[in-house]
Amino acid sequence: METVHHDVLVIGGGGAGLRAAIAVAEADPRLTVGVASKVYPMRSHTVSAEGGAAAAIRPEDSLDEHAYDTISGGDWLCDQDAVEVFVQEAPEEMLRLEHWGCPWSRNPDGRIATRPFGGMKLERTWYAADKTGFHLLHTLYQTSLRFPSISFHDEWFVVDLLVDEGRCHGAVAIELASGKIVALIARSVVLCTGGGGRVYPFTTNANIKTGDGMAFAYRAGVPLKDMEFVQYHPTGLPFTGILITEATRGEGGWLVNKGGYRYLQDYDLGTPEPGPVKRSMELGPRDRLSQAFVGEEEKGRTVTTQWGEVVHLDIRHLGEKLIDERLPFVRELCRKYQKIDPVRELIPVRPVVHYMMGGVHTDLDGATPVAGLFAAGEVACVSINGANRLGSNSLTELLVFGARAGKRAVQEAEDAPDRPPDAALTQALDLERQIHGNLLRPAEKGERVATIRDEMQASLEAHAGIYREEEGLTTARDKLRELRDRMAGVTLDDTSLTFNTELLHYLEVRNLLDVAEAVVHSALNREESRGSHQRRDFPERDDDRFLAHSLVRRSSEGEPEVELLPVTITRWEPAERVYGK
Amino acid sequence: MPDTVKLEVFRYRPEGEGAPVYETFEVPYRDEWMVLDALNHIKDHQDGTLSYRWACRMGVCGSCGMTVNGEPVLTCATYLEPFLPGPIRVEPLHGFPVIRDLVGDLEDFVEKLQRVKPWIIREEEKPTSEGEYLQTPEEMDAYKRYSMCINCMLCYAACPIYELEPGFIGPAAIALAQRYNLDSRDEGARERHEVLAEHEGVWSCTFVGECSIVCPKDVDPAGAIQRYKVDATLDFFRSLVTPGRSP
Amino acid sequence: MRRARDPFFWGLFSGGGMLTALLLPALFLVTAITAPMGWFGMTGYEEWATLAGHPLTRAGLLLVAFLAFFHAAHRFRYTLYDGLQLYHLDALISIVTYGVAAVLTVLAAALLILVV
Amino acid sequence: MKSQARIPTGRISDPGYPRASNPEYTRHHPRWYRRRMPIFWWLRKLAYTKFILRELTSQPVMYVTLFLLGKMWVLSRGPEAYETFIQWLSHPALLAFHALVLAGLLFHTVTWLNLTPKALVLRVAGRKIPGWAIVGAHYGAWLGLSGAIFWILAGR
Repeated sequence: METVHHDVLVIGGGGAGLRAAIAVAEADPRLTVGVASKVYPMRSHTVSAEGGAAAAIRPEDSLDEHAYDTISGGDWLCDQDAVEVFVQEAPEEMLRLEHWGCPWSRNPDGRIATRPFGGMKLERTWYAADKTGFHLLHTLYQTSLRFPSISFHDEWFVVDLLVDEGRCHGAVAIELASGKIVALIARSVVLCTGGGGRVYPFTTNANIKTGDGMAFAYRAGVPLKDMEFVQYHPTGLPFTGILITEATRGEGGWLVNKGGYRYLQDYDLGTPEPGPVKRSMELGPRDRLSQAFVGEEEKGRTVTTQWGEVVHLDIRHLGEKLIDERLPFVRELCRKYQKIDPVRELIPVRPVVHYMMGGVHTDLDGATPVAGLFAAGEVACVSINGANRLGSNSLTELLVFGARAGKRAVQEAEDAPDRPPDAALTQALDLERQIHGNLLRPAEKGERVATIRDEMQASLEAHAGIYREEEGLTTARDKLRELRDRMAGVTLDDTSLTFNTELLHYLEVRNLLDVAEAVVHSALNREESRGSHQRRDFPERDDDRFLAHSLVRRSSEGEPEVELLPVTITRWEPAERVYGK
Repeated sequence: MPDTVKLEVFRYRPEGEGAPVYETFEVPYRDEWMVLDALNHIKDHQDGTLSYRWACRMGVCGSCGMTVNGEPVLTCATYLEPFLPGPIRVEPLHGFPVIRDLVGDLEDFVEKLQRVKPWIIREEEKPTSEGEYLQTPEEMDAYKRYSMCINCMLCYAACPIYELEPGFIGPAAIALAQRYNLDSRDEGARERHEVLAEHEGVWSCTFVGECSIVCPKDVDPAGAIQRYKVDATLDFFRSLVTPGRSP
Repeated sequence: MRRARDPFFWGLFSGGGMLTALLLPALFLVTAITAPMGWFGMTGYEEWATLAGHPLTRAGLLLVAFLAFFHAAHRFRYTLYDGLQLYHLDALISIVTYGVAAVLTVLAAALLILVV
Repeated sequence: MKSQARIPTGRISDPGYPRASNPEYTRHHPRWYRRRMPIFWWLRKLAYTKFILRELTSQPVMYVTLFLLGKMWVLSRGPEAYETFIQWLSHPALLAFHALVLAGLLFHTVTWLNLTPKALVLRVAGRKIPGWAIVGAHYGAWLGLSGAIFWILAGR
């Protein structure tokens, strides 16, 4: 079996992964960094982020204000020490990106421009029109090409981590082009594989968002934290699930129901004004807005279309000039994918799975309980997002914590043993045997992997959506057990070694099932309603029992076990979330 | 409106028969379906061996470029409807070696991209503590268009010169070099000139112009290349009349 | 030197392209079509000869000829090179195309300076 | 490190490039398939055909330049020679051919002027001049010069 050695291995080539790789290269150019990514880095899902990235730089803003908005937005489930680090390092990280060439939109005087965003009291969202993620990712990727110590394994799919006696020694990957299985040996490993929105059928997430890193960590015994918190973005295009950025509302867009009524006023989100009012109405947090949609649906005030129920996003009053200048991508997406022009027509939207607040349990440096293993970005849960992430915090998060994890991984690489134990290599050989020997052997036709995926997604949508209750969650739990058993009977049409995307998808679905299991078990355990986790059978927030993170890990019997970990409170005592006042 | 539509898909199985073949699939027709949706239907329900790339399905990741009825397109942004009644021919992008089915090998582009140094080059870097480099909206406008490239490779596929002369740096990489050359924060134009002024840089281009036509993001690489030729030529003739200046 | 070749010939090509695009259609229309057809004025030999004898005419035509020859040579070189995929013959094609342009320019100069 | 980790580039010039004709499939080195560009590639798409026609306008340009020089030479040979030349030019076959040449020239002019905004980016007082204005200015110049040529050579 071929082995490739790096000092630091970064898994995932999105925003967090590239930021981490650059951090390593800058900290110590003698260390070699390998970036293994299942897609070319510029394809990573960071590319799809639209609205912007938050950092307090305006003179009237303050770090405390950013921290408070984040913590209250997260329904007091954020670790406040993490949030403090986050808001403090945010401006410098964002400026660094500017120095690397990111085309942030500017004011006429040449300074960085900011725009309002949901749940934020001040304008602190930096933006590059409405393609912020795209520009951020390409800036990071192009900048990373500068460093000779970074080498890329593009289109290498990591199958699993190599963990022995509480230390991570690397990972096993398939080079897609050849089907070759390679052990990537490293002194420290940074997981930056993003979230797993594809456990749901209707999501803004790319096809590649299959929770791989979460599943690797979970299988390696690392707990996943707060997995029940899945964010629904209130404005996705029906049928495709394509995201229509919150910036549409930041610039002054309205959400209206069947009768053209700005219904958010009925959901304790303030009173309508013609212009955007921060922390009010359409600029409320995403969880509350998505829940309001369900309320409208139940009252029969949504619009029925061939793609299901929708409400309308109205940006016509913003005018063509502003839309073309600040929201050109929204216009492009609406025209291409919905065949409407938002300058003249209403945009049909509905809530859509967008982001996972939960993820691999880490400390403030991205370190997991397994030595030598770090995580940053959506795959990780540091946690700054609590029960509901504020829009424009995620791009900043991947910069801040990508950089921190990278720097910490450098220290770890210096302390790590010189060569991995034989046990790790044996593990790698086992995986090779499993894939080449079992999965790629022609077999009698069994089930298709797509069937398993579709049933999993349907179950999660039905039972672990915006509103949940015990009965449904139990059904989903049982369904997932059944699907896990049925995975053994799945066969592949494709037994080729060359660019075998069916094998890839099989491994992805295996990861998705693990992530789905973590989501459902954590949701079952949390008998309260908080942020994006709303239980019909427990409609109130319960700070006495659940002002705590859920940690789910797989027991030795293979069943998930959920325990609670208290939230870190520094300066902001839990209080009621108030919007629109 | 038909119930189904036929797709003729280019199949190349490096481990099977030698030559590529076209395989016909019949898929349900739906108004809102893109070509990519039809391919996904084949993959999920008919033939799991079909290989192709896709990710964001919103036209920004650049993965799903293929040749549909002869034209390079993003399949996630190309409706089935205009091709009715079919059959619709789906092939990999021209100009790239085919690894399998609809998957081309893009390593060549990645190497070329790195060669044109697509990053900010400065003699002195300002510390972040001193804030941002000021850049007015007009200054940003000078390079903004070229920064919109999603590396989808449609321009390479449309460029006959790239297919004829694989050494050509190519439209997207040159546009991205210009994206930095024209950025007011950058001072690296001279270093990039080393690569761009080679024959395989801008001079291979004969301005077919198709790269700009097929570009889904309106980047206009053809314009970037011609501008560079004009500037390089003016520099050259200026250096002839001004001794001591090197082109 | 290799570096200098491309901008040099491209400069001549584009200068020639612009000049011929702006001037040749009208010049050709008048000299090759309307004059023999007698459609407009100035069909007589005397008037033509006077104009042809003017030094400005000759200087201008020499410039047009020089740039047009190199424009055409450059384009034709690439037509052969890419259109017919004759990469291995690039050196030969270049020598022939630019060589022909150079010889024709010298002949044009001889004609315009010595003969006319 | 890099070369070791990466798959061969797949360029034909790369000695590591596995030829499509290579009958042997090695377990870890897939064979890439490279489609050969046909010799008549410019017939594959209408846009390419237009491109090659545009490039072939070099021949009308060449011809017309030689024609103009030829006319100068004829003028130097005296009135009889000129008269013969004019007779010869009036032959319908030659007129038809010249009409075709003129069409080629016009194609050159139109394609050339249409592409000007790609190569020229002009700014006046910080504002970019739009492409249509650049094209428009060039067409204006063309019409003006053509008018002047007409006026000098045929206007009296």
